[in-house]
Amino acid sequence: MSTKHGHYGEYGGQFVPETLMNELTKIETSYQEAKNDPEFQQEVHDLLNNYANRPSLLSYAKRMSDDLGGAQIYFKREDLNHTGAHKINNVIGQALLAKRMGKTRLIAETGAGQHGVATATIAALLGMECEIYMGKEDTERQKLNVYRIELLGAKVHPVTTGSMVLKDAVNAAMQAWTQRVDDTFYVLGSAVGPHPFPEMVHDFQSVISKEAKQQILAETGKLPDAVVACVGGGSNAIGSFAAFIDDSEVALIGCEAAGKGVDTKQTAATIERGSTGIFHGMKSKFMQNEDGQIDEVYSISAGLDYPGVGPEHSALADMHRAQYVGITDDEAVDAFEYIAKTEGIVAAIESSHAIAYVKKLAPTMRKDQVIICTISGRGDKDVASIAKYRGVDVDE
Amino acid sequence: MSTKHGHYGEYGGQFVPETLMNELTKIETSYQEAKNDPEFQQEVHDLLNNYANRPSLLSYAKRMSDDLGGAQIYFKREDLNHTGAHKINNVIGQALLAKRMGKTRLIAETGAGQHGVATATIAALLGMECEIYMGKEDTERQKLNVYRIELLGAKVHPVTTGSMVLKDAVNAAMQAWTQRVDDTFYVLGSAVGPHPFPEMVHDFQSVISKEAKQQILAETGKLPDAVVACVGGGSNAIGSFAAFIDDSEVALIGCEAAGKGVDTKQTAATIERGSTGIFHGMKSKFMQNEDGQIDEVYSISAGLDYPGVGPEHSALADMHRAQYVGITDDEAVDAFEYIAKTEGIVAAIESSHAIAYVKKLAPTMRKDQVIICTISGRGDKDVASIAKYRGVDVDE
Amino acid sequence: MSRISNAFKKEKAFIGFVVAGDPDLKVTVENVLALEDGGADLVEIGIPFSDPVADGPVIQDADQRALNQNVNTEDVFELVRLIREQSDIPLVFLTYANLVFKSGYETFCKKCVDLEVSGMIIPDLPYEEQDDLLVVMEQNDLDLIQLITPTSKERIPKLAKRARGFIYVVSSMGITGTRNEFKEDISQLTNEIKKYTTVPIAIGFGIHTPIQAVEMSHLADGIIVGSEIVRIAHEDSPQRLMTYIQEMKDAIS
Amino acid sequence: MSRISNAFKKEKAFIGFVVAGDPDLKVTVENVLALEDGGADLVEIGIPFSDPVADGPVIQDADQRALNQNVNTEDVFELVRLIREQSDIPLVFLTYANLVFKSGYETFCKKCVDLEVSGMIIPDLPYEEQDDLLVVMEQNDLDLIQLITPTSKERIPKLAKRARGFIYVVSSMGITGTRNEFKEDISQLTNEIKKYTTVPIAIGFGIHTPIQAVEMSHLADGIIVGSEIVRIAHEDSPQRLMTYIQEMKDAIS
Ligand SMILES: Cc1ncc(COP(=O)(O)O)c(C=O)c1O
Ligand SMILES: Cc1ncc(COP(=O)(O)O)c(C=O)c1O
Repeated sequence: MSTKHGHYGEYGGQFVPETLMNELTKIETSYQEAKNDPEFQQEVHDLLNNYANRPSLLSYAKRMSDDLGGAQIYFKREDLNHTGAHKINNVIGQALLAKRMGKTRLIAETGAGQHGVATATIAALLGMECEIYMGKEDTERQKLNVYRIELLGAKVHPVTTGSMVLKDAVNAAMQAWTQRVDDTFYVLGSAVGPHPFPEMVHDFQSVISKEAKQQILAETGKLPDAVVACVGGGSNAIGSFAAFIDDSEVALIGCEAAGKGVDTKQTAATIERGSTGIFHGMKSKFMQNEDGQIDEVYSISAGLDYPGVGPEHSALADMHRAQYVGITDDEAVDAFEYIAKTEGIVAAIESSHAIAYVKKLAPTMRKDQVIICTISGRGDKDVASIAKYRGVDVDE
Repeated sequence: MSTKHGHYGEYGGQFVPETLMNELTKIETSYQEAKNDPEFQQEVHDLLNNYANRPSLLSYAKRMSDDLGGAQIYFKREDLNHTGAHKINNVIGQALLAKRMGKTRLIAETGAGQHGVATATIAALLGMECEIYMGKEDTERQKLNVYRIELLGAKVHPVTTGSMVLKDAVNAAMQAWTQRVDDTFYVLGSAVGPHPFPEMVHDFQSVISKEAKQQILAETGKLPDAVVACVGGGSNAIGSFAAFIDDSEVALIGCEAAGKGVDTKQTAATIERGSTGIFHGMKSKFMQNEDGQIDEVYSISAGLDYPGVGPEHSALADMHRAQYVGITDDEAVDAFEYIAKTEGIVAAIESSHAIAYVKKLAPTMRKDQVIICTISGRGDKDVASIAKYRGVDVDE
Repeated sequence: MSRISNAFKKEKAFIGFVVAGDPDLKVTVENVLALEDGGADLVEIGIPFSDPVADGPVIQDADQRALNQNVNTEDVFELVRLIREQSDIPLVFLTYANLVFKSGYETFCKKCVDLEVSGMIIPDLPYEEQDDLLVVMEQNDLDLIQLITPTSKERIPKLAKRARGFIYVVSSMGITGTRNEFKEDISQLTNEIKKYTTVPIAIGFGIHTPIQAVEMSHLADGIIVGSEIVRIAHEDSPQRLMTYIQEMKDAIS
Repeated sequence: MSRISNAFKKEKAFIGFVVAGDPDLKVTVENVLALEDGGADLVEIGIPFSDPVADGPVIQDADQRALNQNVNTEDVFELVRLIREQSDIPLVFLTYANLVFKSGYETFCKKCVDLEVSGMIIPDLPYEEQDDLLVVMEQNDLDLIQLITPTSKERIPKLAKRARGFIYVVSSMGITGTRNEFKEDISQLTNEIKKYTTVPIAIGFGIHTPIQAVEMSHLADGIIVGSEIVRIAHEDSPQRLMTYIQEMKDAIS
C-alpha cells in the first residue's frame, strides 16, 4: 500500500531516539535515490538472480491439490533460495544500500539465527564487517547457528538484557547502532522498525509476488484467488501480498503463530490478540499488557515468536484488505509432516503455518480456483524440534 | 565415455547374483527405450526444472578469484537444488524409470543419509513406497537424518551386518532387492554398481555439465580450462565431466578423500591407493587388502567414505583423461571455512574437497584461464562436525 | 512559567533520575526526598518499561527489577502522590512512548497535572512523532523535554525552537575520544543550541564524579545524573544517596 | 570326468557347505571329515569374504568370525591341504569373484588343481562375466558351477548348456507362498533345466530338516545344505555335525 512518510493509516512512523533520527533520514534519502537509480536496481537484481538463485519456482502441488480435493495449490518456493529462506532477498537490498552509503559494517538482530545467517552471508560476499545480536537464551538454544554465523566471518553478541530473546536482540542492536552509526548499517530482518525499514523490506521482498504474479498468469492465465503466507514480523507475507494488493479479487491471508491457542497466554498471534502500541520504532499492533509493557510471546516457531508485526499489516487488517488467522503449534506440526509426505518438501515450521491454513481453505474452494502459498523457508533447521515435539529421540 | 555393454575399458560389468540378472536386463532394455523416448526425457526435464530447481546457477566467485590471484573461478551450484545436493538429479531419473517399468516401491542405500533423503523425497512426490537401508552405526550417528527420511514417509532399515556402514548398506539393499524384484526398484546413489547403473547415473547427472558448458560459453565465450569435482562413488564428478570429456583441452580433476593422508590407513583415496577388483556388482578400483577383502575406509566426509569408485572413473584415470587427487580432512575443513568467509557459501564437506584443490590450482594458472568447480551440495549438515573438528562445543 | 524554570533559577541545576519501584516503591519515595535533601533541583521519575532501548545496562536492570515486583503505571502515580505529600520539588516523568500511548495522552496528562508533575522526557518520541502528544500537553501546560544529541546537527534549530522546560543534551554514543575533545564537542553543541533558544540546557553524559560535574556545569545550566544514582539506590541507602548528591551539588555550586 | 560326477553316481547326493575358519581352521578340518563320515558326497569350502552379498545372516556372521581371526586365502589353501591328507571327498570352493580375481585366475586355478579341488561356485560371477575365468578353468579341467534361480527364466538354456559338474538351483528369494506352490515352482524349474542338459542338479533352498530334504531330493539329483551346517559348526561339535548329516543322508537315501 502507499505510504506517506512511513505512515500506513495510523501505523508506522519513526519512534526512535533522537540519536538515530539523522541517520534514518539519511537512509530514507539514500534509499529514495537508490530506488530510482537503475544501476542500483540492476545490482540488486544481479545478486538476487546470480547469488540468491532467483527467480524462485512457483510449483504446482499436484498431490496436495488432489488430496485436498478443492482449489489448485501452487507453492512459491522461497525455500530454494541460497541460505534457504526469503530473508536473503531483504539482506541483499539493505546490504547493497549500506555499501552505496559508504558503510563498511553491518549489524543485525537474530532470533533463532535465520536472519543472522543471511546477514553474515551477504557481509561475507560483499567483504563487509558483520556483528549479530542474539538473545543469550537463543545463543544457548542455537549454538549451532551461532557457530554457523561465526563460520561466515561474523561476530555474535549474546544479549543478556530483558528476557534474552529476539525482542531484546532488537533492542540491543538498536542500542549498538545508536553508539556507532558512522560506519554501521543496521540490517533489520523483517518488515518492522522505524520508517524507512518497513518500506524497504516491503520493496525488497515484493520480488516474491512480482515473480509469482507473472508465473501464475503464465501458468493459468489468471490471477490467483488467494495468497497465503505466514506472518512473524511480516516480511515474507508483505512480499507475497505486495503485487496483489491492488487486485481486490485476490484474497490475502496472513497466518500468525497461535502457539498453544489464540486464547491462551502462550501465543504470538499479534493481530488477533494484540493491541495498538509503540515499540521497536513503529506504531503497530503488539502483544502487551494494559499498561503497555511488551509481552513475552510463544510459538514453536522461532521465526514467528515476535510480539509485534509490521505496520503495513496492521493497516491491511484494519482496512480488511488482508485477513489474519492464527495457526496453533499442533496444526503447524501436522502441516509440516503432511507436506513432507505429500510433496517431498521439508518446509520451515514458519511456512508450515501457511500450509496448515491452506489445508483448511483449499477444500472449501472450487477446483477451478487457485491458491498461492509461500513456502518462506526450508525446514531442515526444524527437523530436530519436530522430532522432540513428537517425542522421538534424535540426540546423537 | 562410450560404453560397450557396460564396460569402460577393463572396468564395469555386471557382477551380481544370477537372481538379479534378468532384472538388470529388464532395466537395461527399459532404460534404452526410455532414453530414446522424448516423452520420458520430457518427464525428467519437467521434474528437474519444476521440482529440483534446475538449471542450477553457474556463479562467478569474484572474491575467491581475486584472493587467489590466478584463474577465474566459477561455481556450479548443485547446493541450490531442492534437498541440497546433486543427488536429486539421479533419483528423479531412476524413480521415473522405475515408475515407467511399473514398479511401485523404491529401495536405496544411504551412508550419512543424503541419498536416502533424496530417494524418500522423490518417492513421496511420486506416491511410491520407499525403504532405505542404512548401516546401524550410521543410523546411530545420524538419528536426525533417520527421522528426516521417516518424515518423508519412508522406512529405514538399520543394517547390522559387517562394519554396519555404507558398504554394508549397499550389500543389504542388494540382498533385499534380490528377495523382492517384482515391484521394487533399487535406486543406486552413485555412479557405481552393475551395468546399467553407472551409465544411467552418468546420464542423469550429466545435466550438470551440459548446463555448465552452455553457461560458461555464454559467460566467457570459451570452454573452461579445468573442471574440478569431488569423488565419492563419482556421480557428481562424472556429471560434471560428461559434456567435457570429448573436449581434450579441458582438464578434468576428481578430488578424492585422503582422510588423514593418502599414505595413512585412514583414507578413502580409492584411485590413488586402491587396486582393481570386483565388488558391488562392478569391476573397478577398490580399497582392499592383497587377498581382496574390502577395506574399511575413512574420511571426515560421510559422502566420500566409500571403498570403491565408479568404473568410468577408473577408466578415465587409466587413460589419463582425468586426474584424481587426494585431499585431506584438514585441507577440506580449511576450504569449508574459506569459502564460507569469502563467498558466503556453506558448502558440503564433500564439495569442500574440490574447493580445497581449487585453492591450490587457481594460483598456478593465468588470470585469463577459467576453472569450474562443482559445489555438489550444501554444508548445513556438516556445520556441527566442523565445529567438533575445531573443538567448539555446539551441543544444545 | 512552569515549576521546571524554578530549578534553573539559582545556581547550576542538579537533576537526578530514579527508577520508580527500585528497590521498592517505599524506598523510591525516600530516595526522592534524599535527592531533594541533598540539593537536587529537579527529579526525573523513570516509569519502568519492559524494553528501555535508550538506556544503558544499569537502568535496564533497574527497570527489570521494578517490573519483577509488578510495579505498574498506576503504582508509579501513587508513588508520586506520596512524594507530593512531603515535597514540592519539580518532577518530570521519564518514560517510553508506549506507556503514555497506552494510558491515553489525555489521561496521562491529566494525571501529571493532578500530581504536579511538570513534564515528560520520552526518549523514543522524536520531533517528528510529537504532534499528537504535544497538543494535549500544551493544553495542560506540561513541558515535553526535547533531547538533543551530537548527531542532531541540522535538526538543532527546530528542536531548540520547540523546547520547553529545559533541553536535555544527551549522548548514547558512549565516550569516545579523549576528555578534551569530548568537552570541545559538547561546548560546540551547547553553543549551537543557545543560538536558537533561551531555554536552559542540562547535560547528561554519563556523569558520575564531582570533577565531571564541574566540567559539564561550565558548559550548561545544569547536569543530569542517572545511572550512578540508580546504582546507589540499588546497592546502598537513601542516606548514602543524599551524601552523594551533596558532594555533586557542592561541586557545581 | 571330474571327481564331482562321482558325487552323483550312487543315490541322491548330499552336498554340505562350511565356512573355512569358523570356529577355527583346525575344527573346520574336523568338520569336513565329519561331513564325509556322515555321508556327504561333496563339500563346498567357503572362503570367507568381507562382504558376502549372496549369503544370509548365518553365513555372513560366520565369514565375519573367520575374518576376525585373520583367516586369509592362503590359510584356506592350507586347510584344504590338511583335509586332503585324510580325505578324497570331492571339494569345490565357494567364493566371491574378488578373491579369485585378486589371487589371479591362473594362480587360483593352479592351486585348485594342486589341492584336488574340482571347481568353484562364485555367486557374483554371472554367465555374462565368466569368459575370462572359464578359459583358465577349462585349461585346468575345473568346473565352474552354474547357479540357476527362479528368476533365470529365458536364461536357463544358455546356463544349462554351459553347466559342468552340477547345477546349483538356488533361491535368495526367501521362502514365499505355501510349501506346495513352492514345490511346484521348483519342479517346473528343474524340468526346464533338464531339457537342456544331463548335468546333475542340486537344490539349495534353505533346506535344513530331513523332511525338506526328502521333498527336494525327489526333484533333483542332490541337495545342498549350508546355513544349518554353519550353525551347528558354530554352536556345536563335529560329532553333532556328523549325526546331523547322517539323518539328512538317510532321509534322502
Ligand atoms: C523461514 C521463515 N519464514 C518466516 C519467518 C517470519 O518472518 P517474516 O514474517 O518477516 O517473514 C522467518 C523468520 O525468521 C523465517 O525464518
Ligand atoms: C554433497 C555430496 N557431494 C558428493 C557426494 C559424493 O558422491 P558422488 O561421488 O557420487 O558424487 C555426496 C554423497 O553423499 C554428497 O552428499
